[in-house]
Order: sequence, then structure tokens, then C-alpha cells
Amino acid sequence: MILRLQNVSKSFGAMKVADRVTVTVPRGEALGIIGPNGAGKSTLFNLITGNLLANEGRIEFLGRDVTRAPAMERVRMGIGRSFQIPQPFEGLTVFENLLTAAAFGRGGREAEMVDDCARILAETELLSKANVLAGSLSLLDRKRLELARALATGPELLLLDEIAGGLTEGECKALVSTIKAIHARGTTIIWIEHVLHALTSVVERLLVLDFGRVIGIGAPDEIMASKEVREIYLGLEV
Amino acid sequence: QGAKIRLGYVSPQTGPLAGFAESDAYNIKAFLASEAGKNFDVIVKDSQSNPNRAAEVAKSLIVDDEINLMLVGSTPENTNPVATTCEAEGVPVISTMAPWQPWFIGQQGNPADPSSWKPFNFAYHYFWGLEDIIAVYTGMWKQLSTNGKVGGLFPNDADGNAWGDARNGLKPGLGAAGFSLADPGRYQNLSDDFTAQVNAFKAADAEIVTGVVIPPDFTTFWNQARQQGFKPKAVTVAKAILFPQSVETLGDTGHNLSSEVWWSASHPFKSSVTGQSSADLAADFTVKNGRPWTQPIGFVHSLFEVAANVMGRVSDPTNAEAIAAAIAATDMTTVVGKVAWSGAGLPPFAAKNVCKTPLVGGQWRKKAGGFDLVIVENAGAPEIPTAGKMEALA
Amino acid sequence: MYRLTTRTRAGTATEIAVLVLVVAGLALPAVTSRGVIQDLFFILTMLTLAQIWNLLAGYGGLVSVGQQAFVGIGAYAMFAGVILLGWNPVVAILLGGLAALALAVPTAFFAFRLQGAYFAIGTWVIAEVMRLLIAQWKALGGGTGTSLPREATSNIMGTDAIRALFGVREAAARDILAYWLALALVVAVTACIYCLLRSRLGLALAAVRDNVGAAQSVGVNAGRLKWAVFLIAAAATGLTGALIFVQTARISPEAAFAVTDWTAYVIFIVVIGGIGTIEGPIVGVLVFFVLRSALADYGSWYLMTLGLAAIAVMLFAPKGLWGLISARSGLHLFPVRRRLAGPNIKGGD
Amino acid sequence: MMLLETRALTANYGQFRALFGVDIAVAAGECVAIIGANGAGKSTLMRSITGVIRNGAAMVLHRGEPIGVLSSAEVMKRGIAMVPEGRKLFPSLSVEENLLVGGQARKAPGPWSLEAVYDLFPILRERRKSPGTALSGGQQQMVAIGRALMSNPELLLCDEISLGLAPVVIRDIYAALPRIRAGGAAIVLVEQDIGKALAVADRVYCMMEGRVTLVAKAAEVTREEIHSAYFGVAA
Amino acid sequence: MIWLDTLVQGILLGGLYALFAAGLSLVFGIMRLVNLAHGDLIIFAAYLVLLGVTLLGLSPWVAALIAMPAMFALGWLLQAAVLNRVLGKDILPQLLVTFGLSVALQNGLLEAFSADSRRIPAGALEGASLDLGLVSVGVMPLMTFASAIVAIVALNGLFYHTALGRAFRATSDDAVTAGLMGIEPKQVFAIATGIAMVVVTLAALYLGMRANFDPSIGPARLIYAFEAVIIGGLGSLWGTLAGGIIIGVAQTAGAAVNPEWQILTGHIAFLAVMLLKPRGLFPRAVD
Ligand SMILES: Nc1ncnc2c1ncn2[C@@H]1O[C@H](COP(=O)(O)OP(=O)(O)OP(=O)(O)O)[C@@H](O)[C@H]1O
Ligand SMILES: Nc1ncnc2c1ncn2[C@@H]1O[C@H](COP(=O)(O)OP(=O)(O)OP(=O)(O)O)[C@@H](O)[C@H]1O
Ligand SMILES: [Mg+2]
Ligand SMILES: [Mg+2]
Repeated sequence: MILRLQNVSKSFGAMKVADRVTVTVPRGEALGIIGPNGAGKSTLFNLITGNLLANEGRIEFLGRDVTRAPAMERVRMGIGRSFQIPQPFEGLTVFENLLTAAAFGRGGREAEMVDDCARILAETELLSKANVLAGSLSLLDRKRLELARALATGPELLLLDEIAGGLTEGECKALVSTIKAIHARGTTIIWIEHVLHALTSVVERLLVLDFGRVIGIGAPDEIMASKEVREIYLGLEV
Repeated sequence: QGAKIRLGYVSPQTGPLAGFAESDAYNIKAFLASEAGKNFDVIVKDSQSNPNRAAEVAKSLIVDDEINLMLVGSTPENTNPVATTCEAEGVPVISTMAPWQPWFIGQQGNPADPSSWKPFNFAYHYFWGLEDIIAVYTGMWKQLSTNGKVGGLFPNDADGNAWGDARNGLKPGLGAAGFSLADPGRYQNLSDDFTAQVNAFKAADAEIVTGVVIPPDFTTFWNQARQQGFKPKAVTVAKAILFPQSVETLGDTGHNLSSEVWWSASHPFKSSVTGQSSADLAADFTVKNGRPWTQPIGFVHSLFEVAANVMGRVSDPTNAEAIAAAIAATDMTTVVGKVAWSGAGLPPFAAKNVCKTPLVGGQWRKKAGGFDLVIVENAGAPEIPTAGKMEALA
Repeated sequence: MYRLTTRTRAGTATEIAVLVLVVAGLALPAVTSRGVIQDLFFILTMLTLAQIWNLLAGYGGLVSVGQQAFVGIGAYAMFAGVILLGWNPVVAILLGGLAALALAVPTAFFAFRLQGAYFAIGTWVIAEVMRLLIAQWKALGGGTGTSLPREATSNIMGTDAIRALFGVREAAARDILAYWLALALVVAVTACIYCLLRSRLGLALAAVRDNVGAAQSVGVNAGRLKWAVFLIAAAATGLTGALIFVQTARISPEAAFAVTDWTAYVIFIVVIGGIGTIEGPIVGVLVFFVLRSALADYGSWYLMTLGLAAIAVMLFAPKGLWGLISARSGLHLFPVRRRLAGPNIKGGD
Repeated sequence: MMLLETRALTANYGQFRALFGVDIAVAAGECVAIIGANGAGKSTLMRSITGVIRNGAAMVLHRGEPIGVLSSAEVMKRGIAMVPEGRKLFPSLSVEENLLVGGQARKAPGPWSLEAVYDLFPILRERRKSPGTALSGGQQQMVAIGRALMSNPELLLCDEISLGLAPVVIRDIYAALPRIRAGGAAIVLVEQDIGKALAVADRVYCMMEGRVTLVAKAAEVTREEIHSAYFGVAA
Repeated sequence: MIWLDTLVQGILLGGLYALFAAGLSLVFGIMRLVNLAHGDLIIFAAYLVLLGVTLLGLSPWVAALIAMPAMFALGWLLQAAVLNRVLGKDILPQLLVTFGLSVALQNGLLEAFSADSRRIPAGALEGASLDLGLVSVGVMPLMTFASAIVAIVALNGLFYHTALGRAFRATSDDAVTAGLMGIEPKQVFAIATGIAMVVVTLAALYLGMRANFDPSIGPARLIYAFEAVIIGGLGSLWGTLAGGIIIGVAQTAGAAVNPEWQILTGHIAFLAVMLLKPRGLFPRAVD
């Protein structure tokens, strides 16, 4: 078990955005999370990474209770994340963004990280823009940077929040194969995505969230076959 | 003869102390126009009433303008940084318009430890001291019938600490003269409330108030005292009512407030430079500037008298040691009285660097269109005539 | 195959120029007048304060209006070392740094609970409290202030050697010593800041400045970073304060804790020059000095002009003068950018 | 003449470009839906129209007049009101004050008044004194809509009014839309809930990455078309 | 007895501080503007009133009444031309610009009026007192306190019961959304500063009648005003009054122990409140 959530709840005022969420993720798994807008998917990530603290429940990572641990500690333990709305360090270059993540996420010296950063940049197709200011990137490159920066922290558990949204077909394919490669190296992945075909081509299980509640978890085919899920998720009559 | 002698002059031309400097331009112009003044250049720098700045401009006068002699006046806030700088630089300085205790003791490393006090080699000061204040104030109060209980207002600044000092300040002297001083403690300048002091004075049954207070604080105190039902028979304070403008801001309640007087239009002395009498000097200033005379006029004038006298007795104006020796040997009469560093009336530690000028006491009397400063006490300097008797406050 | 570089041609040129300037600066007292040395002392100490404040506000995001607390405590600690402990003033300067560091700990503990304007005002109040407390310290003159005893100023370490070397009077030798110390301090402070920016911490500072949440999510400890910056700045400010007052030789609570002199003018220098750059304070201090020398004899007009200049620069060149220059020319004299050099990368070499 | 048009509208956040030449048009009384994935630029388009982000003058036209450089307040006074994303109620104002503030700058004749809004959303009348932020999300959304209506706009821009709301609440809010149209206002509806949007709109624009990828009549558009315009990949 | 007196005088002093702070509270509360020139603007207004009294021979009250619209115009202009351009999350531009303004104002006044201490004459009112049995209080401090309350009640009325006040609060909550409601935030800010300047004139009147002023004393009062505003909580005018009273009472109580502690205890009270409630006593919902 790499990650275990037990009855994790979070409210903003009267609104419950995580409602007794319980889920266990085995090491090496790729788990997909889907759910309509505002279902609490990103909030769940924030709870796992420590950007938000849970009101109730318990979060374990690698067998350790991290429910109250601050975000930076969890990064160093091996939880890397991307943000749904890309949050690059705009005043730094792409390379420096990675370097910061590598130096602090793993706690090493800058010089040792250079090759690793270059490799990640190549893998996420950002190498040619390594020395460009992150603030001037296009949306696509920002999303790539989110992924690259998360990778640079050297995660054992990688949390991806809607990194495929708005990509063209070709870009999407390339992304999927990148993520597959990362997964193949043994990194555990949890991926929130609306682009279902991309998601289902990678993940082994799907978790469906609605109003902060887990309303289904299981193999993608089973989940996608459920009428309830299709309706809630796309809002389209099927 | 060649080059002129260069006098540096640091004065607070702007800021809260600017009142002291209002006659600078007038006096310097008159000095340079006189026979004695034609050998001199005067370089004036504004300290902006800021001690940091005063030290800085003093340094620049010494270093950039290569002055031969420094002159400075106008409260310890201005004299001390300049004198300290000059002493450290080895440049002679003549200073005035600060009681000698805050000037001398205030420049010592540890004012609290008399055994550590050292005389200066280049810094010389002439004015009066707290012992004179005590004599003058008690002389005035003895003209009234009071219970001898005095309340003291001493701020935590150079003057206030010197005046309020339990050993070297007003307290022992007043005690010796039969008055008891209630001193609630040092307050910060620009306090907005004096209830604590008023209550302390009431509790001590004080009929007299004294102190060294800046004008805004005095106004605040005086209003609150009356509002809270405290009505002393005499209020004799320094600084706050030095200038007629300050008294005027008090309106009718300025009447019969009293203070020490170090120079006035009725002082019976003449300028050694222009030959004017005190009355002439005061009148001429009023004519040329359209403002009433104030006490600093005489002293600013006298600074240049002393400078001319000293420099007239040295052959090499660039020899600092010789100038210092000439200052020490001064014996002359100026528009503010006799100036001679003879050590008369001073404790041994200050005898070398300090010289005392006469001090009398006066009371502000309301007249049509303003206030008059009337001299009511002259026991320490009988040559200065009185013009009336001390009156109790209504 | 891939390399990290921060070196640029402008940067190397600057390093050489600085080296030359420092050597020239050390030798300067041999050829110039005391007046110039004193002006330079003023410029260098103000520049030091400005660089420190720039680190604090420009890189650390801590807009403190209470730096005079550290100038003052440093200066008073130095005086205490000299007067009460009988130390040599030069040694006592170190005490100034330590005292400021000690004061910074409770200050940070308090002030870090506050944000933005509250932080600014909170630090200001703390400085006022320090001023009022120090004004109660009777052994150092209370509200009156005190002067360095002449025995102390007249045998400061090293002045005899300087007198012999340059054949000058004692007071001039003291100025030269103070000037050298100021030169050493400004070089040390600027070099430290430069190195800091080029170290891991520099990245962390930039990251926190851009986006605190994201910085924490890549493992940056934003809280500890703030502490580090604040403590470093406090200690360096304390040293500078002590040095300034060794040269002035006289102190009072008003002078040592003057918000205008030690914080407002410093902010003026940093912001006019360009905040968040090492070059900015250098440009700013020159502008400030020129204004001051040109206008100082015009009394209140000087300060009025200064005030209006501050307004004008803020309205028309919000990134400061260096901001204007580097936007036009792309020039960075102190490059801190790390570039990745290697195949398929633009702008690497 | 169109009530509102954008022509080759571009918009930037700093150096980052969020809109690349967007053309849309809304006729008087019409209801137009704008759909698209997260970050497609829908809200940016709304902000550009309402002057929150300023543009070239001729990029936004109101009844043929360029309004691209006007301030939000000036745009609003021309009769273009917005229900912003995230509702954005004023926390220090009560429900009633929130409503009043919407109508105080533009006093145009029309069907909407405090009473009319309370009739539209009766629950608000009960909660009129409570602070706006003490309401449930759905009620807050009602206040935001009511606030925009108070100025009797010709055009109402609604940015994601169903976001994060329970289906019943969404139904209530959508039920109000026909009554708003009946009052004469044209509506632009930004939605991610495609089904809801298509049900009420006359026409639909789909956006992706700052560009319009599909324009169609709501009644005619197919699921496949939407899917490919929405995600950039075929279903 | 003495303690009661100390308390009463402290509360009255608090009224004065609250009056100094009310204008600042308005500006700080509505647009988060840290106005370092506030103290100097009070002094400026005091000179304006003084001019009315000395040149036109008006009574101080009438002179203040005439000065108010002039100060309103000044505030409006200042905000529209300068201050609106430095508003924002970054407080540095504001600090620098208002500091520049403060220095320029101080020295401009110095050029115009010299460093002399001045006073707005209030005649018999200055020393007038009211014997309340246990304590005797000055009429002037009472009037000051009453004026502070009147000013706060009036500002609160404006704030909570008028369309303009609604616009103020809405703009203060969220200037962008206020723009969508047809409110021009910049105009609202200019009006707010204008109103703040009217309150400043009132403060100036009492400052000038109760004690001397000269061009340099503005900044000394500024820090108390900020403390009162922050203790009270951003945007709460009654909070500002409470803040003023806390500082006033702390000062008189400190002074009763020893005058050396007077100003210090005021500051320490501020630090203590900040330590316990970093957002002040009555913070509002947002920020
Ligand atoms: N810091 C916050 N304060 C208050 N409410 C919040 C906060 N963060 C999120 N919310 C609310 O919590 C709910 C869940 O948000 P969340 O971002 O987790 O949704 P999501 O499932 O990621 O949606 P999307 O698909 O749009 O990204 C939303 O209604 C959102 O408005
Ligand atoms: N204030 C801002 N600063 C910088 N970038 C922004 C800002 N607001 C939006 N963006 C970016 O602009 C792009 C378009 O955003 P916009 O909010 O218009 O999208 P949207 O279609 O409304 O998405 P959503 O469904 O999430 O509301 C996104 O990439 C977003 O990250
Ligand atoms: Mg999300
Ligand atoms: Mg949006």
C-alpha cells in the first residue's frame, strides 16, 4: 500500500467537498479519478498533498500517518503533484522551475540534478524551451511544465490534475505515452481527467466522485458501463 | 593678509528648533559688515533640528570647508553632536545656548558615572547652569507666599534628564533653598496626556510648577491642568515660553507665566563688534525683520563677537591648539555679558571648558497686542535692572 | 552532456570591474581628500542598508518599516561594548550584529503573524518600542544620548598604522578605517546576497515570491526561508548601524532609531533604483546622493524635492530606474539566471 | 444589427495569451450558449466583453458601436450585465443590498425590480437580511442572477451558473431562464454542463484553447460534433 | 479615585486618537491604502483652519466648516490623480508615494508657515472644565470625544444606509465585481478619500485647539492612528474607536505608574492585541 485514505472529510463552510472518502492505492497502480465539475477531485488532491488539511479522517503514505504533515514534507516523502490551473514560477525559466523542484523536492544539490532535469525536459518535450521564462509559455507548454515539475520532485506517487484538457489528438497521444512510460518505471499515478479515452488507456482502476463522495470505484469498463456514471459525468442523455 | 578666516556655523534653520535660528541671517550680515568682521567668511549649515544631521554637517564643515573655528548654539540637541564631532576632529568650537550640565555631562561617555568624566581639549561653552536656574527660580518664588511645594515636568531628553537628575539637577538645589520637588518621572516629548502629572502634583499639594518643556507639551499640560482643576500659584518653566509666539499661542492664560531670562532688550551690555546696546540690537532686529526680539538674538550675536575676539589673538588661524588656547584665555564683555573661561562658579571638572553668563528671571505680562517679558528677579546679576515684582497666577 | 551555467559576459565583466573598483577603493584614501572619503562612507553604508532591505522586501517579500530597530540596537550594543565593557569600537561592531540578531528572533516571531500592511506597521511599532526602551537605559544616556569616550575613539584598532601609512591626522585615520570597514561590509553584504541568489535558496526565494502554494508543493519550506532572510537582514543591518555610529561617535535614541533616515530613505533608494535587483540599490543610492548634495543647502526645498521625486518615479517608472535601463538594454550586471546548456537548447550559450 | 459582437478578439494575462481571435455574435433577445473544457477561455471572453480585461476598441461592438476600451462600469451602463463565475457576492452586503447595488448605477425601465426578483426567487425574500455569503451555493447563485437583473439589462452574461450546485438547484435556476428571456433580455450562457446548455439555448459556440471550434444551432448539433470540438478528439 | 480619573482621561484621549484615525480607517478599510501622509494632512488642515481664523477673522468652527469642502476637493484630487495609481496588493508603491507626499507636505508647510508653534485659539473653552463629582473633566476633551462619536455615527450611517455607502462596501469587497455593477471604483475611491479629508479637518480642528502644532508633528500622531485602526479591525469604525480608547487608556494607565511608560504602554497594548488577534478585534468577513 502506498496510500490509504480513511474517512477523509473536508468542508468549506457548510459545503462538504470531501465526504468520508476511503480508498487504498497499492504501490505501482495507476488510478483514474473522474467526476463532474466541483465534485471535489482537486480538493482530494489538495488533501493528499497537504495543501489543504482534512477536517476528519486519516491519510497514510508509505505506512506513515501524514494527515497533519505540511505540504513540503509530503513532497520530500515522495508525493509529486501538478496543478489543474498551471502554477509555474513565472519569473523563473522552465529549467529553473524544474531545478527548484528537484533541489527541494529531493533535497539534493543543484549540480547533481542537471542531467535529470534535462532528461525530464526531453521527455515532456520542453527541452528546446528550457531557458524560456515560464510566464511566457502557452497553455499547452504550461501543462507540460506542470507534469515536468512534478516529475522533477522525484515522486513515488504522482498526482496529475487535468493535464490533458484542451490538447489536440496528437498531443494527447504523446502525453499518454509519456505517462505510460512513467508508470512503467514503477511510479504510482493518480490522474484526474475529463478526457476519458486518454485516461482509460492508462489507468487500471477508475474512481468516480460526486459531491465529495466516492460513488464508484473499479475497473474502467465496469465504471464506464454504469448508466449513473455516464449521466453524472457527461450530463448527456446516452 | 591673504585668505580670510573661515568660521563654521551649524544652526537649526528648519525643524522644530528653527526659532533659535531666526536671527542668523540678520546677525551674520551685521557681523560681516562690521570692521571686525571683514576678515571672516562665515559658512552656515542647517542641522534641520536633527542631531544626526548636525554631526554630519559639522563634519562636512571641517573636512570640506576646512573651517578654522566652529560656532554652534541652540539647545543640546544641536550643540552636543557638533561639539563632539569637533572634539574628535581636533577643531576648536565655541558653543552656547544650552545649560552647561547637559552640554558637558551629556557629552561624557557614561553620564551616570562622574568619575569617568573628562574635560575637552577643543570644545568650549558659555551659558549658565542649573545652579543659576535654581537661584533665579527660587528667588522668584520667594517673592510669593507659597507652601514651597514644587511639581517638576522633565522630559526624557537632554535638557530634561539634566534638569531632573536627582544628584546634579534641580532637586538638591531646590531642597537647599527650602523647596521640595515632586518629580513624577521622565515623560516622552509630544505626549498627548498629562493627567498622571496633574494627579501627582495635586497629590503632592504643589503650588508651583517648574520644568523644561517643549511648547506643544506645555500647552497640553497647561490646558489639562486647568481642565482638571489644578491651579498653581506660579508656573516657571524653561523652553516652552522662550519665544513670544509660544506665549501668544496660550492666549490669556500666558499672563504671568515665568521663566529664566538670559538676554533681553534691557540687558545693560554692548556689542564689542557693532557697538550697539542690547536695546539697539533688539530694536534694529525688529525694524529689519518685522518680528519681536527674542532671547537667542543676543547670544547668536555674541557668538560672533567671541569668535572675532579669539581670532584676533591668534597669529596662525590654522593652528587649532593655538586657537583653543586663545579661547581659554578669553576675557571680554559681549552683548550678553562677560565671557571668560576662568572657572568662576563652576565645579572643578567643568572649570576648564565652561564659562557662565548672567541669568535673571522674568514674567510674561499681557499688554495690548501681545506680551512683554518683564524682569522680576536679578539677585544673581544686579547689574541687570528689574522692571517689576513677581506676581502670582490668578 | 548538459551543463548548468549562470555565467554571462556582462556578469564576468562586472565581476572584473568590481574587483578593480574594490582595489581602487582600498587605495583611494592615498589620493583623495577626507571629504570624498566621508561622502563615500555615507554612500557605502546607505548602499549596504539598501541591499539588505532589498533582500528583505524585493526577494523575501517582507516589507519592513522597522529596520531602524536593528540599526539602533546594533549601534547601542556597540556603544555598550565600548562604554560599559571597555571594548575597542571595531570589535564592538560585532556585538551590534549579534544584538540585532537576538532582537530579530522575537520580532520575527511576532511580525510573521501579520501580513502586508499589518506587517509593515507592526515592525514599525516594534522599532518604536525599542526606541522607547533604549531611551530608559540610563547608563547609555537615556533619552539624552551619549558620545563615544575620547580614549575609545582615539585608539581604535589600526588607526595608528593608517596614520603612519598615509601621514594623516588621527581623525582622518579614523575616517579611513571606517571607510574601509564600510567598503568591506558593502562588498561582503552584496557578495553574500549575490551568492545567496545563485544558491538553492535563491531559487526558493524566487519560487516563493512567484507562488507560495506551488513552492510548498515542490518542497520549499517558505516559513523557514522567511526566517532565514529576516535574521540575516537583521544581523547585517545591526552591523551596519554599529559601523555608522562608530563614525558618528555620538548616539541618541532619536538618531539611532530614526525611521526616516534608516528606513524611509532606504526604501526610497531601493524603489527608485529598482527593487528586486542587485543593480537597483546601486543606482538608487547614486541618485539619492546626487539629489542630496545638489539640494542639501536649500533646506526644506531639498526634502520637498525628494518627496516629489519619490512620487514621480513611482508613477512613471514603477520598476525603478534600473528597471527602465534593463528593459531597454536587456542588461544584467549580476546575472542569477541558471541556464541549461547543451544540444537542442536555445539561449544556453 | 447585432446586439453584441466580438471581432477577432484577443486577450492576454501578462505575457500569456488566453484568446486568439474570437468572433461571436448575439442578436437581441437571443439565447446563446458557450461551452468548452476547463481553461478554454470562456470566462476570459466574458471578462473581455464586460471590460474587466480591456481590448482594442473595435474588438467588441455593442449595437455596432465599439466598446472594447470602455470600463466595466461604462459597459454595464449600456445594458450589459454579468453574473460572474463563482457568483462573487459582496460579503459585507446583505442579500437585499447585494440586489440593490446591482441596480443603483443604471436606472432603466423594465420588468425587473426588487419585488420582481423576489417573485422570481421567493427564497431570497425570506433571507433578505442575511449576509450574502451565509446562503447556500444555489441561493447565492440566485442572488447573483437577481443582482444582474436589477439594472434591467438588454444582455445578460451568465458564467457557469450551475457550477458546483445540486441537480435540483440547477433545475430551479434553469427554470428561471425562460422568465428572464420573457422580460426581453438576451442571454449568453457559459456552461460546462452541455446538456443543460443545449436545452435552453438557440445557438451554441464551442471553445477550445482560446478559439471558437464550433458554431451551430442548438437544435441541430450532434453529440459527435460537440465531442470533437470540446476535447479536440473524436469520441 | 486616581484610577477612575486615569481611566476617564484615557477614554477621552482615546476619543482624540479615534478622531485622528477615523479618516485613516475609512481609506485603509475601503481601499487598503496605507497613507503615511495622513498625519501631515491633518496638520495641513489645521493650518487651513488657522488661516480662516487669522486672515478672515472667523470663529474656528466656521473656519473648519469652510475648510471641509476645500479638503474634500483636495482629497478627491489626490486620490484621482495620484493614489488611485498605486493601489493594489503590493504595498510598496503606496508606502513610497505617501511617504513622498508626507515629506513634501511637511516641508511645504515649513516654507509657508515657518517652524513656529501655532494654535487655533478657542478662548475660554481651552481651560473650561466640568466637575462630575468624582472626576473633573475638560469640556474640550469631552467635545473631542463627542465629535469622534458623531463622526463615527455619521460615517456609519453613510456606510450602511446610503447607496454611496453600499458602493463603498461593494468596491471594498471586490472592486472588479463592483465595476460590473456600474460602479467606477476609482471614482468611489476619490469620493472616499474626499470624505476622509472632511473627517481629517474635524480632527485638525481639535488637534489645533487642544495643543500647539507645527509642520513637523504629523508623523508622531500617525502611528497611534494606525494602531487604533488595526486594533479595531480593518473597516470597522466602531472598532477604530475601541482601538483609540485602548491606546488612550493604556497610555494614561502607564503614565500613572510612571510617565516614562506612557507611550510605551500604548504601543505594548497594540502589540498584545496583535499577538492575540492578528486581524484586530472586529475583523470583517473578507480578508
Ligand atoms: N479554498 C476553497 N474555499 C472554498 N471553496 C472551495 C475552495 N476550494 C474549492 N472550493 C469549492 O469546493 C468545490 C470542489 O472544488 P474542486 O476544485 O475540488 O472541484 P473539482 O472536482 O476539481 O472540479 P473541476 O473539475 O472543475 O476541477 C467547488 O465547489 C469549489 O468551489
Ligand atoms: N488571472 C489570470 N491570470 C493568468 N492566466 C489566467 C487568468 N485567468 C485565466 N487564466 C488562464 O486563461 C485561460 C483561459 O481561462 P478562462 O478562465 O477564461 O477559462 P474557462 O473556459 O472559463 O475555464 P473554466 O471552465 O475553468 O472556468 C486558462 O488557461 C487560464 O489558466
Ligand atoms: Mg479540479
Ligand atoms: Mg470560466
